[in-house]
Amino acid sequence: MVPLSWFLILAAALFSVGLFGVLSRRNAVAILLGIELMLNSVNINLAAFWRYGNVLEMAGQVFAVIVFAVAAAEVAVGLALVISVYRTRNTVIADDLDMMKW
Amino acid sequence: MTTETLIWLIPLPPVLAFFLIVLLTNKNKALSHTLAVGAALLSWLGSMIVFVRALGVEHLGEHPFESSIPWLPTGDTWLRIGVLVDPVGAAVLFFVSITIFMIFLYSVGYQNFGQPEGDHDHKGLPPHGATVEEHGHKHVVPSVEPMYSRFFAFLGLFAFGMYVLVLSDNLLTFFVGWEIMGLCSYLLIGFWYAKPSAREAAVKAFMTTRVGDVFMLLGIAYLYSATGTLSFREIFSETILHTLATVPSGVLGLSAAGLIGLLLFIGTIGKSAQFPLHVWLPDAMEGPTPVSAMIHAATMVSAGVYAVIRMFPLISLDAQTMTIVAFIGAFTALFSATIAVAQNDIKRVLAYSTISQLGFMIAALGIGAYVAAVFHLITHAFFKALLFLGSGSVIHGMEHGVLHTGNHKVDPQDMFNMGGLRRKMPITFWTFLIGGFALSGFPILTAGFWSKDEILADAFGHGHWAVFLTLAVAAFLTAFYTMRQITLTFLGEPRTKEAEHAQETPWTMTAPLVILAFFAVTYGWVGIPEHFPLLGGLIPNWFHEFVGGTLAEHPEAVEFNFIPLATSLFVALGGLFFGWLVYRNVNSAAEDRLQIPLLKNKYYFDEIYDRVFVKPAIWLAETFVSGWMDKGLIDGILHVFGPVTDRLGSFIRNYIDLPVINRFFGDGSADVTYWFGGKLRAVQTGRIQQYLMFALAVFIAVGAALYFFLLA
Amino acid sequence: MSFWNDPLKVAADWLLGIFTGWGLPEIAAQILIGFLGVLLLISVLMLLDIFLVWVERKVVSRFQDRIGPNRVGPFGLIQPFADIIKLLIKEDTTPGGADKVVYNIAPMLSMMSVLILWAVVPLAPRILGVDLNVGALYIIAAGAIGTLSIIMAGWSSNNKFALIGAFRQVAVMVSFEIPMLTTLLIPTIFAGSMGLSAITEGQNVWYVFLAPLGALIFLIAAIAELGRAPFDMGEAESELVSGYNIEYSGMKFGMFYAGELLHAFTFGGFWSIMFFGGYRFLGLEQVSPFLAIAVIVFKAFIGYWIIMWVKYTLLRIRIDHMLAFNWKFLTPLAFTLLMVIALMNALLAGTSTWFYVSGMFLSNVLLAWIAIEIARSYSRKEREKMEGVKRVVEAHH
Amino acid sequence: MTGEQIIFLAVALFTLGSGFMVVTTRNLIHAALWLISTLFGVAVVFAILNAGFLAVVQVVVYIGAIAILFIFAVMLTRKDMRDQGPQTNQNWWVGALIAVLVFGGLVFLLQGWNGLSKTAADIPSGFDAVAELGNELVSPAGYVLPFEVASVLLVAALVGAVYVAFNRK
Repeated sequence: MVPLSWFLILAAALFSVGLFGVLSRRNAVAILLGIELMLNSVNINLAAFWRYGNVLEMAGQVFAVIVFAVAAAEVAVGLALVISVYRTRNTVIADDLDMMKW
Repeated sequence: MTTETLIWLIPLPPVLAFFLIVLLTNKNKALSHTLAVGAALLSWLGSMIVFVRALGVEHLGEHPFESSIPWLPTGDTWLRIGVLVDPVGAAVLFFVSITIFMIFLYSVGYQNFGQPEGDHDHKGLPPHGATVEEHGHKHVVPSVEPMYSRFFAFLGLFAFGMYVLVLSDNLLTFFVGWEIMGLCSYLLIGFWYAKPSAREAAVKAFMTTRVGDVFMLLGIAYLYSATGTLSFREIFSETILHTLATVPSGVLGLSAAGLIGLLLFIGTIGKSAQFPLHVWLPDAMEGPTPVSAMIHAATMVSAGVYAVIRMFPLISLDAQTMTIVAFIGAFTALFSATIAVAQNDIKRVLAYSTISQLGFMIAALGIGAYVAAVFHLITHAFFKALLFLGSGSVIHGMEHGVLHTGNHKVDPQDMFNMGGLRRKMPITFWTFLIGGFALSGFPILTAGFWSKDEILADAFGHGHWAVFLTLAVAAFLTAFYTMRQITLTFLGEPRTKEAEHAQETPWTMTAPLVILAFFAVTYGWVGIPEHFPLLGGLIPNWFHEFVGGTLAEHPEAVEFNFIPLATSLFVALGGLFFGWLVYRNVNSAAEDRLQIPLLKNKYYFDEIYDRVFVKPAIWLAETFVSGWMDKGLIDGILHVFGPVTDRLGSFIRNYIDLPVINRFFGDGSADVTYWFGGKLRAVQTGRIQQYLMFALAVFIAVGAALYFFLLA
Repeated sequence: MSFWNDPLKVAADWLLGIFTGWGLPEIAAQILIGFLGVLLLISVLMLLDIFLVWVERKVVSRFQDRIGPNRVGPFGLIQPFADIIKLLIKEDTTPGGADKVVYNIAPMLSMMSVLILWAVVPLAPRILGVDLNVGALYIIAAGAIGTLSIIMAGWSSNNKFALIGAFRQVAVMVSFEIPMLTTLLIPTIFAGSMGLSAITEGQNVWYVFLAPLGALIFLIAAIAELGRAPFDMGEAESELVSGYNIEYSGMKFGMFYAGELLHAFTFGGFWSIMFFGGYRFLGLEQVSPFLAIAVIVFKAFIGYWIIMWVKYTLLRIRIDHMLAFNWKFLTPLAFTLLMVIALMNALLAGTSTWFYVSGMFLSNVLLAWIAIEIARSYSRKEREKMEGVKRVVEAHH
Repeated sequence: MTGEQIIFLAVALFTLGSGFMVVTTRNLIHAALWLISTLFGVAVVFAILNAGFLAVVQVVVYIGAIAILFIFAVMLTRKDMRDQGPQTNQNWWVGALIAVLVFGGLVFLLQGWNGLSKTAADIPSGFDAVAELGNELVSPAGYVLPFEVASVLLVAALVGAVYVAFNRK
């Protein structure tokens, strides 16, 4: 039997990997990819807590489903923004989009 | 469907009609009025079902139809809203639903549905008539109202407010309905907003009632803070009433109940146009003639009386408040009856008579005649609605005549321009006659007699002599000016060409008249006192039993006494007779000897208010505050201060500011900040990822620190 | 319990006996048997696939008034094998600048996405890979992998036609997934489960009689999902010269081709499972599991034949029309239908079967009529607009 | 070490490895494809956790829609399909440090938690997680409010995405 800790560590590792992607990739789309990884790690946690807690209480799965919806919404809006930025600025490199500085 | 569910549904159709008309169907006149009238019909049906079911319940007063839901959380408790139909509610619901339905139906005809568009009608002005060609020659016919659909939308919203008010089980939704009606009243009075007089009347009505509403809101707030609830049934529980009656309020030596009752009653004064806030009601007649007038006569103004009726257990706790109520009511009854005698506008007479009759009810409540007040409220609603619709019909007929002759200088509302209309408009005449006799209290036959008689009997029986005498005189005047009106309008010969060419109105207008006339006669029979000679006991005094059941202690019917009966017989018949006698040969306003300036100008109340409130306010603002205080006093002082401070300032500037503050603190700190800013601005890269990194780094550092210092 | 009543279990028990006799631990033996079962199923499917090539060619030639393959073997039955040999000995080319790994994975994914569908197909009572309780969703999930394979193929080929074809095809597939998923929920409502065997068992009355409109929408969405004419956006020989698989040759192309044929056949099977009772036909499935398999294969062939009939009869639709058709007509219609069916199901619950069926049927017909009327009035308006423009232009001349 | 644990470790390694490729690979299309394989791994993790519905939805929503959208977006936002230059910014080492710190901190926190080595109870027989999930999502006593909020969010995102990405000429 797999102990709960394995799932949690997997989720933590996946979260960190995603975080690294968010912090260090240049391309805005790649940053969104990192965010997807982070959301997935959250879902692993939710499903694991559902399975290892009271199975009859569906909160974990319910919120995993809601995270799916949030992820879909986030991707739709995020990518729309990226495309819109690309149209006006002709770049999707996050570092080049630095108009909002001193 | 359970009765409770049905009650919840009653207010809905009109408000749905309102939104549908406003949002969707306002281009289509037929669809709009079908929606509105259909909604009124549905609500009426629902009300009738509720009423019939209410009749079938034994002791409805102890366990009425009620249901409520939690609405707003307020800390630990909930503001609950709900519906309640107890005997009073059922009786009021009965007449409200009928009259509302009648208004809707009547409006179809009054706003000239089916007539052609006007030649040069504008939105915001009454229709001026349209020219049509028929059989080769042109003539002018009434034209359809340009804002027809909007009118029905407003009516729908109004009906919603009225139903909410009647059906609510707590002061909160009661007040919501109250304010919705206030808004609709404003909108309907100012319906022809391009007419300056209508615009001003709307503002006047809104502002005047607002004075009352503010006090009412204060009363509600006080009540809520004192008891923690706004539900009628909970407030009227014995413990709460007892507490309220014994706790002193600290104002004027009144008990809490007395003060709350007084504040709520001020709201009623505004809504029901009692002295001294009565001034708005006659001006409200600027609205589309009979309909908004009727709202302000039969339905909405009754809401004020209904409020007192609802809060009667609370208000009756304090004798002082009751005295004030009785005084205001009786005084208003007499006072406005005297004004009505000298008015020439057919609608204004009725408006003052409404104020007067509402005064009767208030006075009845003030002397504790609860059942009599409810009884008069209902009978009055029927016959006053009838009279107003009748007057609207008369005006409509006269407008027909005006359009025919083309002489637009003739005022179709002035009674001295009428005369002899009984032959032109027979249905209107007979129904108006019934309504007028009911208003005068014509013995035995009419409903007004029974209810008015009961008020007088109560006043006499409980020994309120002053009230009794005042009301008796007022009743005499009522009969007098009613007969004056009938005589001037319908009897004799036509005094103008327009009156000769008046026409009977269409069925949508006359049908409501007939229906209301039926009730104006028969409704009185449900409340014949038991010991009345000959008639008493033939029909049981159902009304007293039914409505009296609302109160925790059933009010006893007063002993029968011949003195009030004789009084009411005398004042009614005498007033009618004198009215006819005096006015049968009067042909113009100049011949009317009662046109004394004091009465004609309504005791100069508008002028007094203008002098006492409006002018002083303007004077205070313009002359006193602006001229004397600001320009004279304050500027003068400033002019003294100016040079002194100037010298002081230059000293401080030259010897303290410049060297110490500026050089050292000012520039010094700015330099430091500038230097830091220059160093730190490198942090503001505009790069989102770097910001995120900073945030996370700080988060990790702070989180770790917290963890180790606080938890470990 | 004999072999003829429950062949899968008898065979599994027999194999288990043999393997444990060899000294294998039981769990390993179970896994081995599972693998063998998968292998058997896939082999049968691949054989069937070869046969499907012949069927397709024969049918299309009949539609086009010719005879079709008739030289190699009786009725040309050996023809597909000749085709395979040809594909195998062709040169396996990879275009320059192609993304090699992705380029090679794509055809495999394409084939795989079809094969994994069969894991949930109930061939007969108790004969199915796995009785997944989210079977209907599983179909969509497998379709997602098919989508992936197409975009991978189109992108990695380093060819404009391929990329455009893939874009179009993926846009279509992603869009038509929605009405498809919605119509898959209709049998789910009736059966109260997303499991395919539960849906099959629930069809005492075929669901096509309860939701004819649903069956029709499912068919349309399935054809779009398959990328066959009239919705063959991805290939579009006449404009994109074969679209996303333009650069593929040899057996890699063969896998796309075979995958497409098997996909079509599979969706014929799903259509029959969802709306035509699956392996159930007049109680034949109770007689023998083999008869049940025959029934479902027969029904799948009928579905396949209908899909072919559509393909070889209708013209290709333009891509924007097609997406507009989906988003503005099919998807709202499917949603409305789902709501109507859920409502009717709740309203008619507990009534007699006859009443229930006729009520459902009539509500479907009514909805279809309303939808067509709306579409017709809309297109009339559009046409008038166009004609008005034409008239203006003519007036100018 | 049981068979289940071996499977889990394999899947976890596969998932993490793919995830690592997502954030490090230079070619963005490849990154998106690696994301897909990560998502597959997560789907298998869901399956191991007996959350079959989540696993299938993961494939439908993430792979069928989100990943495809990503590939579209990558293709739409580049002038040529090849990637030149480094794909990470110059502060990537700070990001790596923070990521490692976060991971270390999470593991450190997990260590002190006593529910860590908990094992799962058996799923009661006859318990249909999908049906139960459906009931919970729409029952007023359950999670109908979050469900409705999520649907509103989706509609808002739909409208917002169309508005933002719409090409106003």
